[in-house]
Amino acid sequence: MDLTVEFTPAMRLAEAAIFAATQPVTPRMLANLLPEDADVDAVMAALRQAYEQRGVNIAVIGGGWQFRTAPDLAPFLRKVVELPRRLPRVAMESLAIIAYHQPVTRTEIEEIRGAALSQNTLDLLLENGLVTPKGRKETPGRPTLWGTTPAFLAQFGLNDLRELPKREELLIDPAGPALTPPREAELRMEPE
Amino acid sequence: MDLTVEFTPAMRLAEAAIFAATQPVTPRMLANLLPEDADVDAVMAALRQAYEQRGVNIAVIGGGWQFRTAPDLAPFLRKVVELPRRLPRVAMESLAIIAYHQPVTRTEIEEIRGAALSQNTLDLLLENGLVTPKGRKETPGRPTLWGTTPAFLAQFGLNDLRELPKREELLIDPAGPALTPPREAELRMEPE
Amino acid sequence: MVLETTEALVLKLEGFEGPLDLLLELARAQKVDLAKISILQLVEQFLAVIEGARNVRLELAADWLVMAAWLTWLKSRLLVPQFGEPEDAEIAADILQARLMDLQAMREAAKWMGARPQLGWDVFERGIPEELTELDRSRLKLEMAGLLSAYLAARRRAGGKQQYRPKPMVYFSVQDALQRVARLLGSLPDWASLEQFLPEGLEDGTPRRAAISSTLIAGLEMAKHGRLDLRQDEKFGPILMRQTKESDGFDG
Repeated sequence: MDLTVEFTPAMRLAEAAIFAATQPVTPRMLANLLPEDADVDAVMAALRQAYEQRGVNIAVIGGGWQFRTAPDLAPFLRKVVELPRRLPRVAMESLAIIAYHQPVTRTEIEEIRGAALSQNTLDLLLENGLVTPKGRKETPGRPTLWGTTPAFLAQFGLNDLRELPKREELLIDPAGPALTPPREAELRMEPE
Repeated sequence: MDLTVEFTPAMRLAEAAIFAATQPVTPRMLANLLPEDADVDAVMAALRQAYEQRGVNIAVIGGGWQFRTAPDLAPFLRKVVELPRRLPRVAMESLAIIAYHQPVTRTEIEEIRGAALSQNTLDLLLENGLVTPKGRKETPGRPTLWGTTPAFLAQFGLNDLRELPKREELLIDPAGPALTPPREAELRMEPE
Repeated sequence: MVLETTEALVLKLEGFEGPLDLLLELARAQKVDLAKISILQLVEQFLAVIEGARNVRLELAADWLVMAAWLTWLKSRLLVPQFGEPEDAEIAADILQARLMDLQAMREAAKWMGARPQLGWDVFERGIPEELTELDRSRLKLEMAGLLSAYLAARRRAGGKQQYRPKPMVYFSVQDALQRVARLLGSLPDWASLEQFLPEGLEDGTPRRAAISSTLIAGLEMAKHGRLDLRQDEKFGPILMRQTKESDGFDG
């Protein structure tokens, strides 16, 4: 496209003002800025026309002018940055217990963790498709049994639950007095 | 003035990208964005030329391109744009010493100035993000070493620390006229 | 001209940022290239300023006096070079000159920087930047290491709590001992040691000690009811038990 636009000093100033302003520039603000004899409407009409076919346009937003990326280009510029969430510690522990002890009831999870399991935590695991009900236990009250899903395997890059390290390998001294968690490095068995 | 500029789609996209970015856009970023057959240098040369006489120009800052208002419009724009505090002379001198001698300790700065560096001055430079710690000097007391930041380059419109005049150039005639500004910076695609 | 400058400087000594600042000002007043400056002349001017200042008011900041003392030394060496060590004063003069040049260079650099169009004052960035970056927080970040350490933490915590639970009793109880002693008592004709009433296959340590005490309690209980006699001939000696001979009597 061939754009032949004559840029007057007033247009330059309007252009710079709209560019630098931290809020949309109103006709009144521009009238204060431009020389007294300048026709704000005419200046802006010319300026908007000059930017019409360009990568950025002048849009009227909130009663003033501001520069905006041309709508057809925004998709190219839009960068989607993945910022994955982490599971809270409680959820991670519960998930680990379900993975190792499935099928397991909520009460059993609480016994193993030695702490109550909140509905929020269970909901979080359910929402993310990591656990699912696996029938009921034939004991009084018939509590729901929980187990992991294929999505759980996919998240951790496992083909099979048997690829989880054995409990015995992990829990060398499960009832032992050592309460300090082991260093991360010792647990990092999967190359990332 | 009459500007006849043919705006190619690549120029539109580059224009939009640099307009939208909050930081200077590097040649590499642009190369990733533009079609593979686009010549980034040629696109940017044409775009910079298109903006040369306008109210906003394309400056080469800290290794990338950035739109900035034309310096000649500053007196008008200062009326509508919120202005930060200008740095006092002491801060400018200390900043110059850090820029030229980095990485440099506080004691070294004080030796060169022949005067103490006040907490206020250091705070001011830090608040404006112009200097930052760059490790510690392996001498007794391990004092912090200071250096300049990318914001320093942006503040003074520098592409690179090498754009600062050489020390010998500064000493040619201390009482003489101000130094000529450095050549207009050119940014070229660097081979990866 | 130099004298006029000196007099003016005496009055505004506090306007300087320190001795080096004043020295540079004096050097610049010589209007020659710093590289060719006369250090001796400079030193004399500085000392004249300090002397003048001391006439006006006695107190002067320590750094002024330190510099004055050092420059007095330098002056004497420059005027009367010491035989055998002429380079001393020259080196000192060179260092002073280099420092002045360095400070001068930094002054010029600051000036050069100040003359640049500064961001936010002379040139402006886009006032309303557009945020075209989208954050996708839909995915979960899960790592095997995290899963395993969570499992370990849960198990260890629960394991820690288990220590407070009462351990199940697996020891030989008093009830067991009563039955066993009652059963065996008739088959043993005379005094028998307490150990002979213990069950077989006891582990050494706590289980064995528990069984001994249970058996002793059972023996005491039965002795109270007159069903057996207990005897210990010496402290820590073997405890002997036998069936009561006068099982009908009340003198046991």
